[in-house]
Amino acid sequence: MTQAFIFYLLAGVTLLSGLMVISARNPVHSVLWLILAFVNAAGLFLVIGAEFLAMLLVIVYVGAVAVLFLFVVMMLDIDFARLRAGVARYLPLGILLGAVLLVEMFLVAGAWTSGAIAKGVRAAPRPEGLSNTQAIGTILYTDYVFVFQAAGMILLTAMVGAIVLTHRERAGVKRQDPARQAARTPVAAIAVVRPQVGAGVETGAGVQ
Amino acid sequence: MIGILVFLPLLGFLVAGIGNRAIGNLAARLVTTAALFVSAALAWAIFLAQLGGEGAYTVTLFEWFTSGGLSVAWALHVDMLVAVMLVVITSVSALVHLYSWGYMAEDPSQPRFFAYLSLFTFAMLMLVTADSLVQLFFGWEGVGLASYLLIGFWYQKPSAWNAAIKAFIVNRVGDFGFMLGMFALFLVFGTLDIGAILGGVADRKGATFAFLGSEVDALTTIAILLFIGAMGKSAQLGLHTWLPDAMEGPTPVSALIHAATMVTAGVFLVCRMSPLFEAAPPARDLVVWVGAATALFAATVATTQHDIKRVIAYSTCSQLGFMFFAAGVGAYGAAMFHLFTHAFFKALLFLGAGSVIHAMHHEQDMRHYGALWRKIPMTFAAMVVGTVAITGFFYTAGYYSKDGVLFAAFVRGTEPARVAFAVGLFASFLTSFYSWRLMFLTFFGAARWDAHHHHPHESPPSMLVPLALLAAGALFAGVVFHHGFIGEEGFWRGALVHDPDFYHRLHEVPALVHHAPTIAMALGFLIALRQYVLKPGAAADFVRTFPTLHRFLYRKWYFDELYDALLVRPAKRIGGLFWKGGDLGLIDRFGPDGLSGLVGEGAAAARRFQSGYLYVYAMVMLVGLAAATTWLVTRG
Amino acid sequence: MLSAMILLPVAAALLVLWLDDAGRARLVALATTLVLLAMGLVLWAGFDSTTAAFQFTERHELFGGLFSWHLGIDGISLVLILLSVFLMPLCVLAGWDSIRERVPEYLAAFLLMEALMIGVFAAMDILLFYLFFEAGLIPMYLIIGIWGGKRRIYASYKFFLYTLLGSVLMLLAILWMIREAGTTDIPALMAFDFPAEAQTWLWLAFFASFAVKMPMWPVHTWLPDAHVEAPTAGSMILAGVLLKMGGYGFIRFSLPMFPEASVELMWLVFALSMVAVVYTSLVALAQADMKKLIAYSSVAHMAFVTGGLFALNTQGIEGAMVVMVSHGLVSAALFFCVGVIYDRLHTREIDRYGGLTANMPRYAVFFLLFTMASIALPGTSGFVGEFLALLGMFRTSSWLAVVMATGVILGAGYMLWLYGRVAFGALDKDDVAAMPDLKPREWAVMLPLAAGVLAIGVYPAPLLAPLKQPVASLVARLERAGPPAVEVSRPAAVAARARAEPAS
Amino acid sequence: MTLLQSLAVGAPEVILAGGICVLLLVGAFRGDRALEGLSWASVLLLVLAAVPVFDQGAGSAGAWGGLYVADPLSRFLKLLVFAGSAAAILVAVPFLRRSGTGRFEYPVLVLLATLGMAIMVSARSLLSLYVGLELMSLAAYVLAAFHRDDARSSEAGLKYFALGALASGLLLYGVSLVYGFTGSTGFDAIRAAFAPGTERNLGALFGLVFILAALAFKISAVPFHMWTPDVYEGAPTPVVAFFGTAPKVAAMGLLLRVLLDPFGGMKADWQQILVFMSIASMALGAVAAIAQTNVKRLLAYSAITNIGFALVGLAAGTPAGVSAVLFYLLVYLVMTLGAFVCLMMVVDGEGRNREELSDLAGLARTRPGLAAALAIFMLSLAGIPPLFGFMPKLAVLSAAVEANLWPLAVIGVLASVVAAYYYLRVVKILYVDPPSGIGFAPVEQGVNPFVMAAAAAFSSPLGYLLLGPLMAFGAEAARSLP
Amino acid sequence: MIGIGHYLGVSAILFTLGVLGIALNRRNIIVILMSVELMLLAVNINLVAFSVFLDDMVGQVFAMFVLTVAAAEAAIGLAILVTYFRNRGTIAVDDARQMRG
Repeated sequence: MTQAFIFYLLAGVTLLSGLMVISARNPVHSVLWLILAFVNAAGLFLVIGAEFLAMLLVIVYVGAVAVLFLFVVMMLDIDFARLRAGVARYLPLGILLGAVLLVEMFLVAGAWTSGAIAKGVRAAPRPEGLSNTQAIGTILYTDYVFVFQAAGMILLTAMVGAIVLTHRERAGVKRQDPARQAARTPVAAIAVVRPQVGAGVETGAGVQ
Repeated sequence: MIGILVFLPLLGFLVAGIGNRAIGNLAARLVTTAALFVSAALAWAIFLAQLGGEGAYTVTLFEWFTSGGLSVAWALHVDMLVAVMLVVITSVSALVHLYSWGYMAEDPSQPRFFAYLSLFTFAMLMLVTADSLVQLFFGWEGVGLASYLLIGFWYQKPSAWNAAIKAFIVNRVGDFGFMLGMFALFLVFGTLDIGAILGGVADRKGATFAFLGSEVDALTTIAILLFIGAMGKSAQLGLHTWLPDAMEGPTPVSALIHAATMVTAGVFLVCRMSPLFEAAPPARDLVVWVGAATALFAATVATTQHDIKRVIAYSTCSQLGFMFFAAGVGAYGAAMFHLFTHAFFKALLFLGAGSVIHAMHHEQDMRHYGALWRKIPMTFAAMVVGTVAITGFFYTAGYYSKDGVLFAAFVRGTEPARVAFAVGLFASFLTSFYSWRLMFLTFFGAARWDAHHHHPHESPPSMLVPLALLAAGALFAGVVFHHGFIGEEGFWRGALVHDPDFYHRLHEVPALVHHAPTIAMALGFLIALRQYVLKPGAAADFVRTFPTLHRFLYRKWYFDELYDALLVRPAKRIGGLFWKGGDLGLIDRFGPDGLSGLVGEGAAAARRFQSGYLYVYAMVMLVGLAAATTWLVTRG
Repeated sequence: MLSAMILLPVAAALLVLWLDDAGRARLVALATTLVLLAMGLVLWAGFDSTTAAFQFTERHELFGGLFSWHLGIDGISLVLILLSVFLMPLCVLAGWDSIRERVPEYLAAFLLMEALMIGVFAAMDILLFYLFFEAGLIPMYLIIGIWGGKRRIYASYKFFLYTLLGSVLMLLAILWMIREAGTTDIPALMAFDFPAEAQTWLWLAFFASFAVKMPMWPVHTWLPDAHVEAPTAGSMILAGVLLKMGGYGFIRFSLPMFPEASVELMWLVFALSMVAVVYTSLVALAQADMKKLIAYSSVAHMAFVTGGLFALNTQGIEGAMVVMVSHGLVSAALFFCVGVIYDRLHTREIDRYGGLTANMPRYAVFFLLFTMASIALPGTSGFVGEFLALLGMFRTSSWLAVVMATGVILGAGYMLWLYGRVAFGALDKDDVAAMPDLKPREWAVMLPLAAGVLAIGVYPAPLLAPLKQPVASLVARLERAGPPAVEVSRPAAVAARARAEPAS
Repeated sequence: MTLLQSLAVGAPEVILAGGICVLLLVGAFRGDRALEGLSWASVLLLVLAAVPVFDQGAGSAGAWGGLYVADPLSRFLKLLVFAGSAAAILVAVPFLRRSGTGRFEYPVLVLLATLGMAIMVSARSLLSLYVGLELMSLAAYVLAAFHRDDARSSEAGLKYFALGALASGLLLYGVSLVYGFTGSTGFDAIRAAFAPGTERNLGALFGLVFILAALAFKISAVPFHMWTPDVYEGAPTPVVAFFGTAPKVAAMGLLLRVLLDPFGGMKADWQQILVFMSIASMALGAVAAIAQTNVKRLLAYSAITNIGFALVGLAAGTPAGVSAVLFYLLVYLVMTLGAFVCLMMVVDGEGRNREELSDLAGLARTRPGLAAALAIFMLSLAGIPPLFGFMPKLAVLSAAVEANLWPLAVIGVLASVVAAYYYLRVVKILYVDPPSGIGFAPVEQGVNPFVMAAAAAFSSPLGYLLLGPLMAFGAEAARSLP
Repeated sequence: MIGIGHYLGVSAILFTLGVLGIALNRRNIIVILMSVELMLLAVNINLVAFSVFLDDMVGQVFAMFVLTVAAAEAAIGLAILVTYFRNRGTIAVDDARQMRG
């Protein structure tokens, strides 16, 4: 009973937050609603017994992703007044589509039984006696090391991508370059000029 | 010999045609005329040999084409019938060539003219010597081509080339029947060799085949189809409209082609295929009807025309009608005889008319003639000979041949034959009337020409010699040959259906019948004399009294107008309609252009739909997804 | 030999492009086409007319077994190849002076066309055939599009897409046939008995392609546009050879491979042919543009081909073949005739001309000859073909022959009217009067065409000889499908029936 | 299976991954000057990675605990992908330099995407499939926005990303359903769940549709194609050249594998969907391209049409169909690459790339070789005989006819006629129209003309000479699918 | 114990919300990115629920990778967004239609 109450509470808040994420006018609010949704979803994971993922969700999502969102929203300095509170022209169509999909997904989900699935097909049955975290840990670096490495490449891609797209060397900003400083020699720095009498010296001639 | 005869004119054509201006007028004239005279001599030799009983023979040159069961060769066939035609063709042609030396003397393109004349002669010779219907058709179309070229010789005149086109196309209508006739012949006989066909006729009496949805008698159908071809070439009623217009060509052409030779090709065809026609009585009846109708129609029209050549042209048309109904009643010999004599006196009349025209500087309207007999006496004499011959004055050629035709119709005695006899008689009367009308208007009465502009002068000898020779023919051909052509002995030797008994009965007609043609001729002469010489103005009174009748006749029974309204103009209008309305308005509009327009609109719509809005794109994806899932769920 | 005939012009085309010099390009192109003509004559000389089998066959498995480079000719192919190689040097000559822009590309396109035409007629593999058949569209598209007249863009698209649309359906049919018969070999497919119900569909698919190519009414409307806009030589080759590919297709595929369907659907071909003859002849009468008129006349003539082919008897098919060859020469010649005066006055409007006999007599003679050949005057090539075709049609259906024969009348009408308005009449226009007569180059084009037209008209035996055996075996094959024919009831039979009827 | 064995079987990916890290380091130190060097090094790396692919023979070997397989299909696709990527890296250099985006990350990102594709085509589990697909996609998003100072490029990246993320959401949801309803993410287990005789598993089918939608997005099949024209137009041309080739091949190959291997038992259910997508793609691509004025947009619609054609073979679902699709991909890759290389060589006197159709007017007079090549690619893409592009179309149509998919075949050929119009339009603009008056830069030196000429020769009738080996190659790969 | 249907239901609704967040949004591109996160969250709920009810760890491992990839995706998405904003000065969805047709 308690479990059911907690589930309904968490689920309700998750869904409500989700709705607010997409309907809030202010993106900052949206991010905050998103955080709330994640936290509640983490709660749902706890309820069902996936504590490792629950923690991961909070740490990765709330701690990193959502904050990243918030950071970007702030950084972009968006003129919120310009963001009209318009709903798409296709709202009725969209809602209809959503309803259709939802009904069908319910229909399908309602038909689920574990009975039809033989134990044998399971790739990684939950090891007896291990905690959720331990169970994940045992297979993550063994059976799924390939995927794990590939996920690493994905993160590398994300890193390279983010740098490529947003990192720029600003012209006019003076940076310190120790190597260059160290390599500087008097020969390179000074130019000895011997002008003819009366000819004078042009400014900067020979001087870098 | 026959080969040389046929191909000499071709040689002349090639020399004069290719040499053209390079070899000059004189060379062209000499070569072609010489070739023709040689041919004519050969033709007479062949004719005499046939008379002497040489019999029919065929010279095969080489294969033309074969396909399946059909095999056609180039071959030259000679028998009595062909020999007669050879004589007519080469003689008249040679004389016309000669005549043209003078008549065309001032024309700038004489080599072309002589080349055409020779080409025509060659084609005509190929026609008559044909051993297969296909080769006959070759000649048939060849003479059509030459006729087209010669009618349009003075191509600068729109009337000339329009007449040329008309001649060709009206002939094509006839050819349409001819070709279908050949196809049916091949279907029924499995060959197009004339000899083989005629030999097989007996075998196929009563055979039938499906034609245009109904089962028809084979031989009758074939005969009718072939006769349609003959109608076109011989200007029979319905398909006659081209012949008067053909007078746009130079007069020697009219004499050669549109009087003596080409137009008689239809008669020749019927005679050549006489066993076939004999086996198809309904077709023969049709021939009689058409021939009689033409004889009458053309004669009536001839009485009102003003153009001297048109009068003679209608006269020709009328005489061809005589020949046809002669053939139709089974008197093929009489038909050929009339053809033979007609060639002489009609060529004579045309050449005489040409001489008049030459004298009057190409004025052809008789209303501007008059009192010419003193100015051009030789021509006048020749014309008189021609006129007495055509009207059938005693012992002239026409006397024998026309009477033969009329008597044959009488003797045959079937219903169409009797009608034909009556009509023929009336037409004889009209013939006499219009022929003399022509003579009187041209040579007698007051001079209606402007003396300042016209200085009538007699023609040069090159023109008079042919006139003289033809006049001799017109006078004596009948007397000399009537025993042969419509006699009782074996003149034809099987070249056409010839029943000696039938001809024997010609001499036994009742006296009234026997004298009827003569009476008709005399009556015609007298009325003409009264109207145009004794009481000038009587003709005008007649016109005032019966204006409708006169206009009806003068406008040639409104055939041209009828065809124009029914066929020519609708064809062009329908053509335009099919083009603008059909091709452009329907097929293109709803076909390629319509489809491409539709695709273009689709493209524009697709472009609009690709609006750039992210949410539209997402929505489209969702629609696709929802459609797929829904399909899966509802599929069960 | 055949491979060489296909590859040589391709190589020459590349050479011409590489030379990139108008003068030398012309010489190379002319020399190449003449060599091909000589090779064609060698083929003819070495051809064995006593057999229906394919000759000069060669087969190379170049395409991984999917299909093969398989060439060979029978009499039908031979005749059409001869036509192609005969016309090509004349086409090169026809554009000798009048094409001044981008000459190497122009000649290369023509040389490619020649290779593809020979390929079409020599292919013994159905996919190879399709490749050549379709490939011809590209050079022709460029010829019309680049060197064409004012509306060339429209015309070239219409030409391309129309014909492509027809032939893609054929492609599907080909694929089905390959699946069913398990071979791409044309002789093997000709010997294969396709199930009767499938034949109908296959026949219709092939018909879609060939009917457009021919073209038959009502899918003919691309032709007038293409002809009018194409340069002279383009029209010549289009009318001379390309249209024949449709007829060739019928005779090579539709008839022998689907005989039952051909018999079943011959009424469709007949109906369309009859409509075409009357309809397009009347439309031709209404034209003010010379090329358009001749283009419409082509449609009418092609109706004789379809009618003759589907008469399904020897005369019909042989006649159709001769009509094709004859029309190849005559229409090419007529388009050249138009080109000659177009080069001088730059208009195709009939009414702008008149009286040309006076200042261009030699031209007028040739024009007359080809006009007469077009209206099938005996003694010219047109007659032999149309006569045989009509004779064949009459043996199958008198209605067909009667309606088609009206084309003979109407054809004379529009052609003579055209000729009259151009060559006859008073020479009262100064610019027309200033036009000079034929130049030597034009003579060089006119003379061979005229010789060909007359030679076939007077002595077509050498042309017909190679056709005999293939046509005979084709007719034998069609006999099995029981084609209808007009029966002649002989008297004995009539009598027998009369006796039998009262008894029953 | 030991780690060592897995490393050996998965050597191409291992080499790539290692190489990428090295190149990245080199790039980080050497900076953008290293672009050329890195590009060539990347090509070398791809060649190195291809060596084990060749080395593995004809058999089929699993690795990494059943997540990975090296079979003929994966080898075929990998070779294609590597070749496409190598070409996309090589031909890009001059363009990137001209447009001021000559950054060393370009080859690295392409390599990362290639690695993703390699993983993807060797996937034997939904998990590796997902990871590979995401690796490819993420790199692709970045590449689309690579020209970061160009608003169009950014917008392209944004759209691609947003819709791509939606697609991957769909994919994941589908994966989760399949996992839940079959109890596994491994292909063999999934296949077993659909063995003949088992009950129709609607949940898993549902999942399949979601997965199908995501993969259809990657190959830009209608109605999941909407991103394509915008991204093609906005993204830098070499990037589009890359998008149009390797990822399409990889995604299509993956689709083949997914549909025929794990979900092969549900053919009756997915076939109709594919037929619809195929028809819609062919028709829409053909029609919508007609009104385009930008060459890249035109090529986008061309891609949609051609993918529709490739789907014809897949919809047939027969071995012949699969081998036809593979053959199609191979030829399509070359033709598309060639077309883009041509486009990249259309540079005006000021060094700007010209990408409007009207800019190409009369190119045949000023740059005959380039125009000829572009015309060959266009006609080949249109599938007009005798160009080589006709052959793959023939192959897929043949497969459709054999499977009696007549509506598909008929609509396919009709669409190809409509499509022929716009391809011809390009040819018309090149050859018929009067020159646009743009002073074009002199003929480019370097590797691009060679790539162009080679691709043109391949797409021309000369390609037929390779027909046998290529078809055999495709058929061999097709045999690894049940 | 709460039945799996509940979890699947929550997941479905959340997923639909995410989808609609993308498909109906014409204001703000950032919200699109957040909607993607919602969808992935829904997927994760699904995976975890199935994993638990199937008594199988793969689902949770998968969910973990989904989280990882989602983080990378967010990073790249935001990077692109930043670039876009720098170029255009707006993040309104309606304005992102420079390319169309």
